[in-house]
Amino acid sequence: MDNQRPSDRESIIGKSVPRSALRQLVHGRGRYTDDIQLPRMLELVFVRSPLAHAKIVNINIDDALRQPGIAHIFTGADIAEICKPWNGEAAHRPNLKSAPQYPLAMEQVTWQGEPIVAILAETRAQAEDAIDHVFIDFEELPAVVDPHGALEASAPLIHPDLGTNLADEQLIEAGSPDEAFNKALHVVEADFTFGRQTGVTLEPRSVIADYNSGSRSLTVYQSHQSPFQMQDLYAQNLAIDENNVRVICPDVGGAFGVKLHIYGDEVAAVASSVLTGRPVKFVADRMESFVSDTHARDHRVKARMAVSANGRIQAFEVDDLSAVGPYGHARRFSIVEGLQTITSAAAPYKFKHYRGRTRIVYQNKNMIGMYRGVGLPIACAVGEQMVDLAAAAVHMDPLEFRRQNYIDDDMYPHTTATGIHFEQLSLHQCLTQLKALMNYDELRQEQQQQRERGIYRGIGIATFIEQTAYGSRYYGPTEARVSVQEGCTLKLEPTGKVRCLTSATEQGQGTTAGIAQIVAEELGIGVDDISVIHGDSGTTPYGGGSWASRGAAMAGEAALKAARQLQSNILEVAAALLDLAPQELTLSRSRICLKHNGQSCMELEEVAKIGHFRQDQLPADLQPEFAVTRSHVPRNDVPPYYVANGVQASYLEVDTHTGIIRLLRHWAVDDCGRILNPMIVDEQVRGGIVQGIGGALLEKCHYDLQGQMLNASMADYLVPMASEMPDIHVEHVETPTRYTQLGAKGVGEAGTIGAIGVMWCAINDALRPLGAQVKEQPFTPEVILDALKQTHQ
Amino acid sequence: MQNTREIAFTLNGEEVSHRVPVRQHLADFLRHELGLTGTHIGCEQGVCGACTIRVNGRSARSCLMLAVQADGCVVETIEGISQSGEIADLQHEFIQRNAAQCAFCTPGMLMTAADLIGGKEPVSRDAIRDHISGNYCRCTGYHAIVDAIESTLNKRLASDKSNPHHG
Amino acid sequence: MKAPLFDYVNATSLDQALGLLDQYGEEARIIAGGQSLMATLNMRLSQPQVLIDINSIQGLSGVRETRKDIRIGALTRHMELLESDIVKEHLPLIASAMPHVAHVAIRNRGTIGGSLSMADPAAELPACCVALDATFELSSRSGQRVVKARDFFSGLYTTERQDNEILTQITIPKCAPQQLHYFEEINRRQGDFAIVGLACTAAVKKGLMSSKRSLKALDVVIFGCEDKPTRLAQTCLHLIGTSIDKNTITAAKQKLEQELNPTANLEGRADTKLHLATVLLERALLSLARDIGTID
Amino acid sequence: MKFEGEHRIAAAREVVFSALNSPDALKHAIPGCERLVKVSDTEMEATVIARVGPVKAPFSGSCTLSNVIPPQSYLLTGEGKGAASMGRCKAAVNLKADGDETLLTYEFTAEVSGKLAQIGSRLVESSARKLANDFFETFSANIVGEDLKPASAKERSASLTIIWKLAAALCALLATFWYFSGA
Repeated sequence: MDNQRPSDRESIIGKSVPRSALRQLVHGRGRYTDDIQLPRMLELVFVRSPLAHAKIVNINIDDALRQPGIAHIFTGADIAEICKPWNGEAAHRPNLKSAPQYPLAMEQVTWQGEPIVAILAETRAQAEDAIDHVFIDFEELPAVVDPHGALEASAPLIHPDLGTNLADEQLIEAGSPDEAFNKALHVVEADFTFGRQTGVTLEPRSVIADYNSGSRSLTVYQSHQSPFQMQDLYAQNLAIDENNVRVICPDVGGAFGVKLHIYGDEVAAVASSVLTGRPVKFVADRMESFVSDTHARDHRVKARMAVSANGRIQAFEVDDLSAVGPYGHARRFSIVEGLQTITSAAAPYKFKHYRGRTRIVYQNKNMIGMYRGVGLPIACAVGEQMVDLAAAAVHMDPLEFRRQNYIDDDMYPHTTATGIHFEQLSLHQCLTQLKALMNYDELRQEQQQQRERGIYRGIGIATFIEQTAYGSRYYGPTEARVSVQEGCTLKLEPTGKVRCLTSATEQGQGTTAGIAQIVAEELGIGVDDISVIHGDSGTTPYGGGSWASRGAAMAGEAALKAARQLQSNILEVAAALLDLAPQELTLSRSRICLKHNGQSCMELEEVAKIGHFRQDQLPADLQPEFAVTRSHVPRNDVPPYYVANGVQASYLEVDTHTGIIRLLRHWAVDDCGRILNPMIVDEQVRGGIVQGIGGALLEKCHYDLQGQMLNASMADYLVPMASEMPDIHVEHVETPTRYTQLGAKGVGEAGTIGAIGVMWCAINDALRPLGAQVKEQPFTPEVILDALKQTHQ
Repeated sequence: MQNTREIAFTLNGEEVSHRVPVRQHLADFLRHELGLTGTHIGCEQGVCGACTIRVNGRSARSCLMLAVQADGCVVETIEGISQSGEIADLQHEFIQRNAAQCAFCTPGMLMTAADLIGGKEPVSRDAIRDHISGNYCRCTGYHAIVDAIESTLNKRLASDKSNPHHG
Repeated sequence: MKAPLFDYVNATSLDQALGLLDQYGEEARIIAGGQSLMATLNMRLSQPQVLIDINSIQGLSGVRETRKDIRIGALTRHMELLESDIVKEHLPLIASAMPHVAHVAIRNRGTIGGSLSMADPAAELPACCVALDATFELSSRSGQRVVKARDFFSGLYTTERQDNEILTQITIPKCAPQQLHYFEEINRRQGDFAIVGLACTAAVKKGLMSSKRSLKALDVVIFGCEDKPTRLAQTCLHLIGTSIDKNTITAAKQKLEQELNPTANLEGRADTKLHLATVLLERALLSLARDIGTID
Repeated sequence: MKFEGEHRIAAAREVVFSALNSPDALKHAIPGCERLVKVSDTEMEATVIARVGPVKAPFSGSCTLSNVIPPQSYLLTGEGKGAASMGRCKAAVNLKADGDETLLTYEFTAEVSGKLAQIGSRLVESSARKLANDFFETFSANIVGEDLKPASAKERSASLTIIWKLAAALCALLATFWYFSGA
């Protein structure tokens, strides 16, 4: 295949081309799920469990049914009659225990916020009016909230059938860690506590289900990252022929993994439409979002690192304990954060001896799922904190310590002691570039001068890696029915314009803009000549959707393949018309040109017109194929993911009297492989960083000992706002993956992965002269003050 | 039982009259009764800013006003100030700088930012950040939004200078 | 969530509003700016029978200057206070507090009367009114009465306003030219309610020599700690008549620790809040000391 | 949430413990109490309309009494239900004679669930403290007041009205957790 780019014009790939999709969005003319109104549509609200753990003794809906505007009320049993439960098991991990989960609670409730009863009414307000008239008798059970407590022999079992609250345990060992620790001159140790966080997409989870009982077909509009996954689920669990199930994801107001999962309330809404034969809308309000959207993190980690006198990391050990709520997320599992933690902590560094253990336990809190970065922010924070402690132990500059211990550039491809495979990283180059960008040496001097004036500023550096675009070698053996291929259909319209149907979905990342750039580049047309259609399982080729920073890498490659095939088909027709060989032609500026000198031969529009309307002018045996579909699946003989990398730095000031942190500057040098659109990538990185800063400084789901979430409103769960966030300087290194023709790796999670770690390092760097150290995230004023107080005792 | 009232107000330059349930907030009324879905609902608590509109020339949270309170008011939404061209340059900068990702916050952000770009003086980045600090954006790092507002204002100020009779 | 059912009356005169209050008693709720009330309604935390909208009543808003006082109509929006030249000149404490009150869209609707009647223990305006010894005019069908701010706030969201009364006007003495003030609050995000805040005013007695300057009057109010703004009477009493130096500051912090009894919440334990209050007190006193020249 | 309190009552311990009252009188003593019914010697049901600032919510509750050791201590368990929320509290009350007076101490724990817990965090504790304190203060004052009166009702011996009063207060307390956290 001809991999050469047309040489007579500038490449569109790699240019900061504005996203055409934004034109409607900035005019308020987007279409999000809640914007859609269907005739005869019912509004659905849920009665949710006020208790974290209880038996449901009785549900009385008689009075509620008599309230104005109420159309139907369904309990768990009603929904279960037509909907099978799902389970977060994984075939390749027979020891992973998980209980079946029903759309609505059946005999017991297992977290505060679990949906129990569905009320359908003409208006949302009327449905809410009826909530007070549903009477549920509970028999309260002791709640499991603390991860350590969950494992105690006396702990109540959340699912007695499983016989334990331990979901899974995983061990990794490489080399001889015990021996290495015993021999080491310096061993540094630390405990870490990571708080619970949640995604807080600005558009809440939303779904409209429209079941046509005549045709037995189901159309679902859903604010989701993977329409195909949901199509499969509705077909499987509601027993509807999959060819009659269509899931449409309109504009999606933020997702971050929150909208990747299967939610009982959303499935109950769909089942309600099947039961009633009417369209049903469910839009989570903000208060229920906090107790029903997937949460993340909530880990306790112990780590130690052995280091030689000359500052070489000898051995590393991580012991992770995480609590994931009462169920494993079906098809995605809830063990991944723990696995990521032990496979990715300190992975950019060369050491031979390693032991990692993760234990995942169930508890009576909202479910933990795949939120931006999954376990990687934890891995990064633990690894980078340990590296800082090790550097301090041998009195080395933390930046130089990193450089010395990074995997060397000549070691690739490289498999780490933790078990990750790196095709090619750019650790050294990123660090060198960062050092220059942030003016590291001068900044250290400034920090020293400020310290002398009693002002405590910290410089943090965090190296991160990001596994992207997980392939079938990862998901296949799980039997989880997760599609990892992506597809693209391109249609050349009679006027020479192109419609692109991609399996990638769009939640604002700009993936579809990048895909348009790829298609434009290959077909020699402008991005405005292409309209991208996405988020519709009924029309676009099958695929996985957008998650795990995979959109550009996977769907981009499919688009590249499709565009090359369409180009070839166009040139074949043009060649016939021009009486030339296709190899002599190329596409440029919407024209057919001679490849050797760029001379224009005919308009693309003319070829398109003839191909569509005047086939009589073509040779008898030529079939113009102006619609092509191509898929991309990562090869089975390469690792099941790509690995992007980067490094972040933060400069901040700690007010040691109040514990308030002021962010002064932030830098990132990121290598996400081939960059399709630098402007989009920059703000992806920045947005990820700000989300990570939110996790580092502000965001925490506070729970009490009874498993009640105490700050489940936007007034009390603090998200980052503009005032406190710094300007963020982003630069890039480009190391394309050789596993694809496109070379993109992925960028969605990069910023978030590094941000908690870089904040942690910077804060402890600021506190180090005072002998204080924070061990618990988020770093609230109280956490900082407590850390300082301990030094006085 | 459903209390309703007849209201009449000016919406995006047009006179509108409508019967509204008194318990309905203005955001729901605009979205679901009038089909102006550019005004988004993110929290219904007045915290996120997605539902920001303009009432009598000042920005306001439409989730914290009853529809019935719009009676007699001049209300402008993202659809109105887009159609009038009032913020065309700001919208252009948002697109050029990718200052919107999922864009659910964007209409509210633009309504809030519109206050800043009509001034006669430059505004610092910190002051821009303060001004939009009641509008939550989960996707961007706010950096591009600040860039877009700053750039729009600077361009307007420069054009005012070169065209002194203009304003 | 959507608000529960209620009725609504747009009152066009104070008499009408007061009449409705008499008629409905505690079943009525006054809506002014609505910036807190609407949120509580949207969360179904209350179900009034009727909302009495006072936004259309003439004469309830605006900032006026008299010879000795500043009179602020209860319906005056936060934004008007923020932009008012009268406030800047004569009520500098309020001028420095206003940028901390919520965000622009909330300030555009929210009113001073609403904020004071709501009596959030972490809000800025109640604390400033207590520090400035403001007086509140409460109107009812039976006439008007005046309550001092220092007596008005009786507890958590609780004031001396009776169900049949409307807070109509706030009167605050003009700041004397030599009067000093300090305002600071600690929060994690701009515009949030304070974890702990401090509002204070002071007056200085001029000694014969500049180094002998001492405090003639001092009022320090801490908010966000107890169930209402806390006036540190004992601490202030201890400081009046002294000039501020390191020793008096240390002693004042100890006094504060005896006088203030914070309640824990998610933003901080009681001891954390107490610590933060001492930090604010120290900063306030250092600022005053710099203003009067007793400390560089 | 857990806290303690202490009140000195100018009445003898036995008087305090056996102080009598009627459900009617109790009903009037508790702000917002609309209904108060004794269903047995150790159980009571109440409906309270709680009001704090802009928040107003109906709440129905029941109280159970256990570990009664006249005249020195008992344990009250209260449970309340409102829309989409539940609450539960326990008060361990101890009476200690101190000359002619009685020292009443209590250890109070409360748990709230559902919507209440979700949004009330900023103020639940301060309101609970205030209510507990207010109740015991009023209660102390009432005991003293009653003690001075010719106690006709007092003759209904072995009544545990004081405990009912406490129980009703606990219901009120549960009810008044309905706070809005402020926006």
